[in-house]
Parts: sequence; C-alpha cells; structure tokens
Amino acid sequence: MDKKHLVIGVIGADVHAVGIRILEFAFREAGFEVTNLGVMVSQEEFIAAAIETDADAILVSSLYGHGELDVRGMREKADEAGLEDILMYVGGNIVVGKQPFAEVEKRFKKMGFDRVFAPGTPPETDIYYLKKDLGLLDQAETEADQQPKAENGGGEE
Amino acid sequence: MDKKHLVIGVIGADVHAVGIRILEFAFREAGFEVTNLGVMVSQEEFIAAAIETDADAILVSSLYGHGELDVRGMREKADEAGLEDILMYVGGNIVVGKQPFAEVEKRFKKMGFDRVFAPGTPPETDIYYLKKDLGLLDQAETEADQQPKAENGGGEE
Amino acid sequence: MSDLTAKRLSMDEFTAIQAEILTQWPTGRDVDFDEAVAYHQSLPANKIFSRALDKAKTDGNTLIQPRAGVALIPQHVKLLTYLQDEGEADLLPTTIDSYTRQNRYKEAEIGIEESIRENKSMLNGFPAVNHGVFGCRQIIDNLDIPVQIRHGTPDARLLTEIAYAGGFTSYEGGGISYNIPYAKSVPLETTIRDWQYVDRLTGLYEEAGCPINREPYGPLTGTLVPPFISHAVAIIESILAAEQGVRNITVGYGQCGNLVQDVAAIQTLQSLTDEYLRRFGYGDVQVTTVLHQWMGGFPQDEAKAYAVIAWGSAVAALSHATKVIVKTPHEAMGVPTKEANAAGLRTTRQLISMLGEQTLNTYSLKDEKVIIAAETRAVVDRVLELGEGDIAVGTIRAFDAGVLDIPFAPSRFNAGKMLPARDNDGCIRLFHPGNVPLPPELLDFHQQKIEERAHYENRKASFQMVIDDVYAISKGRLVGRPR
Amino acid sequence: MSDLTAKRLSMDEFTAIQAEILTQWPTGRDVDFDEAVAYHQSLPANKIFSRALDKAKTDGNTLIQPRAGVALIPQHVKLLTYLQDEGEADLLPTTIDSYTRQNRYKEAEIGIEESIRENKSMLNGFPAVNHGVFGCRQIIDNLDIPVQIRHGTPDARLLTEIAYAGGFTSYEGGGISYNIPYAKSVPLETTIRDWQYVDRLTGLYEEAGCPINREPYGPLTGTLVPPFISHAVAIIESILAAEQGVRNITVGYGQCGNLVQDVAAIQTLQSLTDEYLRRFGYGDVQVTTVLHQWMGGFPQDEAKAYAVIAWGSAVAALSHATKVIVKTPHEAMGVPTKEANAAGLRTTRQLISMLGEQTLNTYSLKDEKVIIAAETRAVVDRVLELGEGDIAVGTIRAFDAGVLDIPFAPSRFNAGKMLPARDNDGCIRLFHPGNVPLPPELLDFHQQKIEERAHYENRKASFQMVIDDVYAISKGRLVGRPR
Ligand code: B12
Ligand code: B12
Repeated sequence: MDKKHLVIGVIGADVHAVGIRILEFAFREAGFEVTNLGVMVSQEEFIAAAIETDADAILVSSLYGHGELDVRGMREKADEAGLEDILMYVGGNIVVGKQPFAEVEKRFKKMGFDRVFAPGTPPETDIYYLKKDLGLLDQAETEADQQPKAENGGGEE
Repeated sequence: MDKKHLVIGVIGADVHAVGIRILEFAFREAGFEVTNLGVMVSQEEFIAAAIETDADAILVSSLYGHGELDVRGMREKADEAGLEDILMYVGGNIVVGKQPFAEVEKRFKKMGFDRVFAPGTPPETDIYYLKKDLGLLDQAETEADQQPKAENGGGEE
Repeated sequence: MSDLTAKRLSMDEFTAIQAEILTQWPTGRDVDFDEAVAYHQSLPANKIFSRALDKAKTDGNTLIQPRAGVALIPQHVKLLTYLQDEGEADLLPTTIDSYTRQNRYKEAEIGIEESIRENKSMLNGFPAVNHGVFGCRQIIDNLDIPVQIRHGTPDARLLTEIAYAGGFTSYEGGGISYNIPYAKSVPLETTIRDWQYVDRLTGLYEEAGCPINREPYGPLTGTLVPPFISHAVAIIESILAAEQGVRNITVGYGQCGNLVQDVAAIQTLQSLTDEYLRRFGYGDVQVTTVLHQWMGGFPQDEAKAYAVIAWGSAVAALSHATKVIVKTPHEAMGVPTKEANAAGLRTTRQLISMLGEQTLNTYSLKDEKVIIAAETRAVVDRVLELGEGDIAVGTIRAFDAGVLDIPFAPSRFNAGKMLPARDNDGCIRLFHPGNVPLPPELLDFHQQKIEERAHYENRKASFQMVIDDVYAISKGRLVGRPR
Repeated sequence: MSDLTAKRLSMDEFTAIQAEILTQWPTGRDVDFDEAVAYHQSLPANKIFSRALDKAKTDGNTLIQPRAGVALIPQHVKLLTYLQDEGEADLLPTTIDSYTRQNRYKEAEIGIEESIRENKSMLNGFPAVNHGVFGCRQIIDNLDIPVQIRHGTPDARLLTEIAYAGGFTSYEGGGISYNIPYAKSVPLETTIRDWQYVDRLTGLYEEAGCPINREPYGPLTGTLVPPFISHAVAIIESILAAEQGVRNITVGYGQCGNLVQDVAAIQTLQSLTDEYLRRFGYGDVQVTTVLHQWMGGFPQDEAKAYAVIAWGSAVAALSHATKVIVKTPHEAMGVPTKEANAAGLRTTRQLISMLGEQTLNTYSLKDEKVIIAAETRAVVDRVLELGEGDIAVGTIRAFDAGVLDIPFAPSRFNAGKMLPARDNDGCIRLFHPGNVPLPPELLDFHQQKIEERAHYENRKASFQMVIDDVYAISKGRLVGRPR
C-alpha cells in the first residue's frame, strides 16, 4: 500500500514551533509522508500544498489562542479548490483560555473539521485516528477500537 | 477599672496546645486576667473554673473537628450553674472539614455561643470583640467600629 | 517506675496483658493470632508495607503517602481508592479518629451512629476498634497498595491487636511520640510500657513470618521542634522497638523550612539511627526515613498552601527521604475533601519525580550535619547515662529533668522549659535551652545564631519572637519578622 | 547589511524613521515627546519600574510579576487591578496580542470589535497600538504599581512610541530575542536595526529625565535552551541597548529545572552582563535579573502545575533574582482567568517570602558557574571576532554561521543545528553542538554528560531523547526517561 500523505503546519500569526516539529517526526516514524509547512502558515498555503502533494489530510495546528479567528472559512476554500474529500483535523490550544472542550469541539466541527483535538493530545492519539480515518487499521484493531489512552489529559471524543 | 477575667481552654479530647498558649499570652498582653485550663478540658471544668474565678467570659477552643459534638449542652449547663450572663465564645477549627462558615456560625449561635470565630482568626480580632462585648472600648472606637482586618482569612461576622 | 526496663517482655507478661486488653471492647474477641498470621501470609507482596519501603530505599525513590480517615467503612474504602487512583499515592493511611485515640470507644460508637444519620463523617478519622478485625480487612482487601494505621494513641494496645489481625502491615507511633504531643496527663512510664506491648506484638508477627513496619512519630508537636530533639526521640523509640523484636523501622522528621537544615536532618536521621541500633546490637534492623511536609500552621489560601506543600516535596526529593507524608490545600481549614487530598498528592508527585535525580551537596550542609549529629549524641548519651544503661529508665528521668524537652507539648510530664526560635536563615535553633544538655560550644553557637537575628531585627529575643515564628508560615514567611 | 553597526543612531536618522513610523496607524498622531516627558515626570515613584527594581536589588528581595492582557481597556484595567490586589503582584504587565506583534493592526481592530460583540476577549493580549496613547494612560493612571509592556514583536517601533508616550516605564524585547523565537522570515538585520530605534527612543526619554527599564527577553523559545546561549543573547542585547543610551536593564533567564544549574545561571547572568558592559564602557548601566518560571510545556493537571510554579519560585528565591515572572495553573490549557493568574502569584509570593532568607552554596554550584561563564565567553567573544569589533555585525554573522543557535526556533535565519538534551541530573547540555564554538574541553564535557545519561538509560542518545525531554515536565519528570 502507498504511503499516505499529510500536510501539517501552524496557522495564522502563530510561531509555536515545537509541537509541529515533533508531530512531523512522530508522523514520519508512524509511516506517513509529511509536508511540514512550519509556523505562520496561511489558509492558502495549506490548500496549495495539499493540491501540490495530492495530500490525504490537512492537519492544522494552532496554539496561541487566535485559532478560532484564523480557521474561519478554510473548509469552504478547500472545497472550492476541489479538496471536498480531504480529511481536515485541527488541534492545539485552539481557543483563548480554558473552555469546556465539548463546546469548542462542536464549534470547530461546525466549521467543517473532521476531528478536533484538545490541548496536549499525545501523538499516539493523533496517529490512531489518522490510521482509522484513512483506513489503515486492520480489522482487529478497529473492532477493539483500542484508542490509546491520552496520557496527558485531553484526547478526542 | 478592674481587670476583666477570662477562662480559656481546649475542649474535649483535643490536644492542640499551641493556639491556646498564644491566646493566653495575647490576652494577658491586652490587659485581661486569664485562667488557661490547657487542653482536654471538659464542660464541667470550664464551668467550675468560671464560677471559682468569677469570670466575665468563657472562651472555648476546639481544633480537632469534634467541636460540634463536644460543646453540645454547654450553654444549658452553664445557665443551670448560675452563669446565665457569662459571655461565651467558641473558635478554632470547630467542625470537621471545610464548611461554609456562615452555616457553621448559625449552628453554634443556636447552641448559645455569643460569638463564633472562623479558623485562623488572629488574636487582635478576638481582643477587639472581647473589649467591645465587655464594654472596654471607648466611644470613639466603638463608633468607628474599626474591627481590625483579619490578616489570615476568617474573622467574625 | 521500679520495674520499667528496656528489656523484652516475657511471653508470660505479654499474654497476661493480652488477655485483659482483648476484653476492653467486644471486637477484641475476634482477634485470633494464628488465623491472622494466615491472613497476612495470604497477602500479595504489593500490599506489604516494608517491601515497598525497602524497594524504594534500594532504588533511591521517594514514596508518597497521604493522611485520611472517615467514620464509615464503605466511605473510607472509597476515599482510599480515590487517593490511590486519582492521587497517585504509593502508600495509604488509615487515620484513626480522636475518640478511639483516647480509648473512648463509646463516643466513637455515637460518632459512627451520627455519621450514618447525618450522612457525613462526624468523626475526624476511622474508628478501627469499633469496626473490628473484619471491618479492617475490608480495607486491605479492597486496595492494591500497602496501608498503614496512623493515629496518636497513648494506649494503643487494643487498636494494635485489631489492626494487625485486620491485616495492616505498618503502624505509626511510640511511647514518647504518641504521649507527649498527644496527651495531657498520661505518665510516660505507662505509655512506654504500653508501646513495648505494641512492639512485642509486632515482633511476634515478625517471628511468625509476617513483616510489619513500625514508624515512630517524627514531628512531635509539629511546631518549631529542633531536629536533634526529634532525632533523639526517634532513636530512643527505635531502640525500644528493636528490643521487642521489631525489624523494620521508619524514622520520621517534620520539615523545619530551611533547605540545608532539612536535608541535613533527614540524612543524619538515617545515619544516626543506624549507628545507635548497631551500637545496641540491632544492626539487622532495616531503617528507612520519612519527611513530613510542614506540620505547623498552614496558610488559609489554597494557592499559598500549594506553595508550602511543594516546598516540602522538594525537600523530600532533594534529601532522598524514603517516603513523604503529604499535606493538602485544605490544611488550615479542616479535614480535607478527597479531591483536596488527591491534589496535594499530585503536587507532591510532580516534584518528587521532577527532582528525584538531583542531590544537594552544599558547604553548609556538611556543617549542619556535624551540628545535628553532635546535638543528638549529646542528648541520647545523656539519656543513657541517666538510665544507667537502661534507655527506658533513662527516658523517664530525662523528661523529668528537662533533658528531653518538646516545645509546645500538652503533656504535664514535659518540662516545657526549652524555647526554640529561628535564626536569620530560618534554621530552628534554641532561644532558651532550658535543661537540654548541649555542650557549651553548641550552646554558644545557638545563642550566637539567635543574637544575630535579634540584632538584624533590631529587637531583643523574647517569647514574642517565638510567637512570630509560630505564625510565620501561615502568614507567608519562614522567619517571623517583627511587623 | 552594509550599513548595520552597533553605533548610536544619529538624531537625523532617528527623526527620519520616526516620521514614517508614526503614520503607520492613526493613533501614531497622538505621540508628542515633550508632552509625554511631562506625563512621565508627573508619575509618582511607586509607578516607576526601574525604581522598584533598584530598590529590590539593594534590599535583596525578589519581586513577582504576572503576564496578562485582554482586548478591551476597562477589562484590562480590571484584570490588572485584580492581580495587584488579590494576586499581591509587585510589578504588572501589559501583554500585547499576537496581531499587534505582527503589526497587523487591522486584524487587531477586528479582534477588538468581536470582543465587544461577544463580550469576551477574542484576542490573546492587549492591542496597545489600536488603543493609542490615551488608552494606555488609563492603565497607568488606574494602578498603584509599575507596569511593563511584554510582547514578542519583531518590529515594535510604533508600539514603543505609543507605549512610552502612554506612560509605561518598562519594555521587554530585543532585536534577537524578539525575532528568532517569534518570527519566521524577518531578517535579523532588520530587527536589530528596529530595536536600535526602540533603544534610542528609550535613551531619549532617559536623557530627558524619564527612567525607562529595558528587558531583553531571556527564555527565547523556552524549550531546552542551554543557559550560555540565552546569556550570550542577553549580553549582546544589553550592549546594543547601552550604546543607544539605555541605562536600566533587566537580563532574563528561563528556568531549566536543575537547581544548581539554575542558581548558577542567574548568578552568572548578573556578573557576566556587568562584566561585558563594563568592558564596553557602560559600567554605569544598572543591571538586574529576572527568572522566568518554567517556560516549556506544562502539566495539564492544576495540582501538578502548582508544583512546577512553586519550584520556579523556590529557584528564584534561592538564586536571589531581582524579579520572577510567574506562570499560572492554567498554563497548559490557555490564557488564564484572573483567578488562576492570581493563584499562581500567591503561590509564588508564599515561596519567595518563605525562602528569601536562604542562599545556596554548593560545591557543584561553583563548578557550574565556571562552566556557564566559560561557555558564554566562548560564544560572545567569537561573535565580537566575527563582527571585527562591531557586535551588531558580529551577531548577524554568528547566526549565519550557527555560532549563535537557538533550539526549536521558528526563524529561518537560525541554523537549528545545535541540539540540546538533559544530562542525568537534569542539567541542560549539548547533545549535538552544531557550530556553536565551545572549546574542545567543554565539548568533551557535554558529550561525556550526555553519554553518562545514555548509558544509564541503556539507549543511544538520539532525537528521541530530545523529544522525551521536551515532554518531560508536562509528564511529571525533568529528565525524559525512556518509557
Ligand atoms: C500542629 C497541629 C497538630 C499537632 C498539635 C501539637 C499540639 N499538641 O499542639 C499534632 C500533629 C499533634 C496534631 C494532631 C492532630 N490534629 Co492537628 N493540626 C495542627 C495544625 C497544622 C496547626 C495547629 C496550630 O498549632 N496552629 C497555630 C495556632 C497559633 O493557631 P490555632 O491553633 O489555629 O489557634 C489560633 C486561632 O484558631 C484562634 N483560636 C483558636 N481557638 C480559639 C477559640 C476562641 C474562642 C477564639 C476567639 C479564637 C481561637 O486563636 C489561636 C491563636 O491565634 C492544624 C492545621 C493548621 N491550622 O494549619 C491541624 C489541625 C487543627 N489538626 C487536625 C486534626 C484532625 C488532628 C488530628 C485528629 C489528627 C488527624 N486526624 O489528622 C490530631 C488530633 C489529636 C487530638 N486528640 O487533638 C485538623 C482538624 C480538622 C477539622 N477541624 O476538620 C487540622 C485543621 C488539620 C487538617 N486540616 O486536617 N495537630
Ligand atoms: C513554549 C511556549 C511558547 C514559546 C514558543 C517558542 C516557539 N517559537 O516555539 C514562546 C515563549 C515564544 C511563546 C510565545 C507565545 N505564547 Co506560548 N506557550 C508555550 C508553552 C509553554 C509550551 C508550548 C510547547 O512548546 N509545548 C510542547 C509541545 C510538544 O506541545 P504542543 O505545542 O501542545 O503540541 C502538541 C499537541 O498540542 C498536539 N497538537 C498541536 N497541534 C496539533 C494539531 C493537530 C491537528 C493535532 C492532531 C495535534 C496537535 O501535538 C503536539 C505534539 O505533541 C504553551 C503552554 C503549554 N502547553 O504548557 C504556551 C501557550 C501555547 N502560549 C500561549 C500564548 C498566548 C503565547 C503568546 C501569545 C504570548 C502571550 N500572550 O502570553 C506568544 C505567541 C506568539 C505567537 N505569535 O505565536 C498560550 C495560548 C493561550 C490560549 N490558546 O488560550 C499558551 C497555552 C500559554 C498560556 N496558557 O497562556 N509560547
């Protein structure tokens, strides 16, 4: 089977550079091909990179709190660019302050993200869902639905 | 004016010995005569000492949490012994656990205590109320009602 | 006192006392030594206290343990389960209520009834005697880690019988440390004898192949106790225990607040206890240490209480104590909720594991260790002298004479002449030595340290200074400076 | 780069830039230097930052300061008042939002409007440019203690003009420290020049009798930055600032986690900055230090976050930093509530005042100080060499060459070849030096330290080890041991 391709980056005016570097490393180790756009990435750059690399998923990271302003309209732009089927995740500290995660998740799902990840979600969790959503889990794993336990709070769903 | 006389002690099976020793010192410094019964004092011992010394006030300390069980019926016993007019205060950590102080105060006032002091009330506050209740504040002080600020949380009323 | 001695109780003496003890409350009936030994031997290694301690000592880890106890069994089990699972505790307690500590089992029974009626714990701890052997075993059976009885009971003989038969594998207390800070008018002679019974019982279990850890209570009144005083008591109680057959001892110390003094204290507590036990022929006793996070008055504000808890944890980690007893953000207010208790544990866990790799090795640490050792030896050796070789007898005479003297103790058998105060760096020193037999050069040292501070604060050393020190931590300082 | 130099901007150059800057956003109009000087001179001493710092340094105190900023003026004033009164802060911040930091004032305006509409701050800080000079003065007027601008703005010229005219008496940032960790593609040459403008403006106020404190941003990426790297940057920015007329500088350092390394770092930061300033003829600059509590990833659990905050406070107190920047129990989650922010402050307050009397004096402290000093000198001296005497030029060349190299920085002008990792005691060392010019004996030392750890952990040193260290504190450890 071909390797799946991910486009990752930190959106907006956000310069938090540590998490994305570690995600790149972890996704590569997990067998993905990764295009890491780094920090301060615009919606347009994400979309262009996804088209160019024929990516299977876009993973938007936002740490600094302006995530909610920065991702508005991104799904629509992607759809217009012909990426209707692309998987879109968002994660990090995506809103300002400590807010009930269930509500935050709802707001971002409404904006068209397939999955929304809480602060501090460990890479194992991201990888599990990527594999699941991209059809890479074998039957047994899917049935057991052995989502790795979030070690560090958070975790999706 | 004669010195006012206080009977103080720690009730029940309670052995917390530090606070009462400091109260004794502080009340003496403030010009009171003090009979300190120490720790593990029974209701009967408080009442007997108050009669014997013709005391103006009984100050019951309880730290260990059983205060609510230990002081039951004390006011009635004092009244029976002819101490209807004696001032009775209770203070310390008088119930088990961190409970809303307003409710605790109500319960102890209902049991006949004139004033109820929250955990960690500093001696200055106790002394202010003693002087007030025993008619030792001069007019100006009473009018300004300058209750010293509780430094350490708590404080009565 | 004619017949008090540090010697081991004979089996005859022991069984005579036992017969009497077990009838003090109906639950005493259920104690059956052989059946209890079988129960202990059925316990898996993860439930045995001394195993966990020995392993931690070997690995250089510091284990964390809360205090906790409520009136009713199901609630108590729930509480401990929570502290184990959500608090990440390594070791668990069962803290006994104050009526049981005073052998007032009838009042404890009323407390149990009221707790059922009001649906909240009206007792400040777990009344283990009233709940009896099988009540206790519900605790042991339902938890995955070792559980210890923690209390403050001058006459703990019945409690011990029930606790051991109930499966507890560690037991706090001692004839001095559970008398002087916890009682008003119980003669020391009585408590030393009663704790010899406890220790002998521990020895009997030990000899039957059931290891039970014993922990002399280190912090005493928790209020400005100079390290050498609590060290002297810990060493004496260790020797008394070893003589009765105890083989696994944890000596304790309540944090004083100065980093160097505290690290020096834990390290000398280990080495001096080892040294004296060896001297008395008990080199085979396994000794570990426990640091108690600040035992005096706490700040009311929870954010500030967290600071005090964290600092105690840091000191435990840097001194490599074998375990640390944890306070909670509710300390100044009252018996904590399970959430507050677990929070204190997690704060501690974070620091213990963050700092576990680091060690402290300061110039002043060496000095402070020399000082604490010299002070402790001066006191313990004088106790032995007074006892003409018998340390039990010596202890009684030492308290009589004020040679052993514990600040702020409620007991009338304590002289209360020695007054402690902090020096300018926050170390606890002697403001007034009373009759504590320090050699002249050490007395000079203490005096000089206190004068340094008095001079800095531009006031005379006085009882006001001691009071200021008592309040200091609850007001956000270590040294109680004049306002 | 042809015309970049460390020399002072001429008045002509300065006014030419100023004319342009003040038209970048309408509020620039309100800046009037003489009127601003009059405003500064009307400020009481208790509102002047450098006064508070100088006094703290003389008294040997450590001041506490939070981070905080919200979108709207009344809410921001309310927040700071709360931190002053309920948080017991000594110094206050005004943290600037990320759009303003990127000079995206239009987006900041939208953020302000949305914040009004949604009745909650939609910005992660205070948009000072949009609020203008008189908006800023509402902050200064309504508080009783000094307030500083804290941000992360590569081109902060307009912000500085408005902030100074608005009455702020302290200002964070620098041409390196607010570029490399905070920008992706802004050339260093540009930011150094832009910050020379900021420093010259500071100098002009200073010369007009209005003292303004400047604080190079110490922690950089906050992620495993070895002390000597941030020291080198702090020293370079201090010299650059002094040249432009700055007279009051606070150099900063982000806690690494090992007690000895941290204390050594703060102490050498003070002495090395003094030393280099003196060497450059700026012996009259008043230098103070700031310790930042752990700047990397925090634990999510608040009880554990308190532990990390408390440990940072202890280190600030024991190292006698002049001030400490405080984290909050919400750190891992998001911008804190005012209550969480005040709680972090009070935890810090308790430890600072509890431990302020103590000093650390360890054997290893001396060694560690020698090491940090030697490392820092090796780097700074190489920068000077590369600049052929001009430190501005040298800095550009040093980043080009990877001589100055900051781990995990987002800037493409940073080499990113040096890789840090912790040694077995939790000190941050170099796992891979890249082109950082340490002398051979120090490179050996670093290598040996990392090998010690690798051996202990029974694995090869690799990027996985670095990653484990990045996560470690948020997972309750300092050293990221293999799972
Ligand atoms: C030191 C201490 C001990 C020492 C006491 C040594 C001794 N013999 O004195 C030791 C370790 C032995 C001890 C034992 C126990 N303790 Co204790 N102890 C404390 C601690 C840490 C400090 C008390 C102290 O000395 N404070 C300093 C003095 C100066 O302040 P104070 O006592 O509060 O008194 C001042 C004011 O409250 C006020 N005041 C007091 N009484 C009165 C009365 C009046 C009328 C007025 C006006 C004012 C007033 O004035 C005093 C002077 O300023 C407190 C917690 C805290 N406060 O931080 C717990 C605490 C009081 N202990 C507690 C408990 C439960 C116990 C134990 C039962 C053990 C257990 N289950 O955990 C045993 C009790 C044994 C017994 N039979 O009494 C609980 C009480 C819980 C509750 N009420 O819900 C506390 C609150 C800790 C806790 N949060 O769990 N303790
Ligand atoms: C280090 C740090 C910095 C450094 C960054 C250095 C650098 N250039 O990288 C510095 C000091 C420069 C900095 C600056 C700022 N920061 Co900052 N920072 C942090 C801190 C402490 C750690 C971040 C980190 O590196 N974590 C370690 C990595 C490994 O974890 P991570 O980033 O969380 O990423 C992991 C997961 O979240 C997940 N993940 C992340 N994204 C995604 C996306 C997807 C799709 C998935 C599946 C998973 C995923 O996987 C990653 C790998 O495990 C956090 C708080 C915290 N977490 O403790 C604040 C924090 C993120 N910063 C914050 C803020 C506000 C700022 C500033 C605006 C300053 C300010 N106002 O206080 C500036 C922003 C400047 C800008 N323009 O971006 C806030 C954000 C607040 C909010 N969202 O409400 C935080 C939460 C702190 C706080 N509580 O206030 N910061």
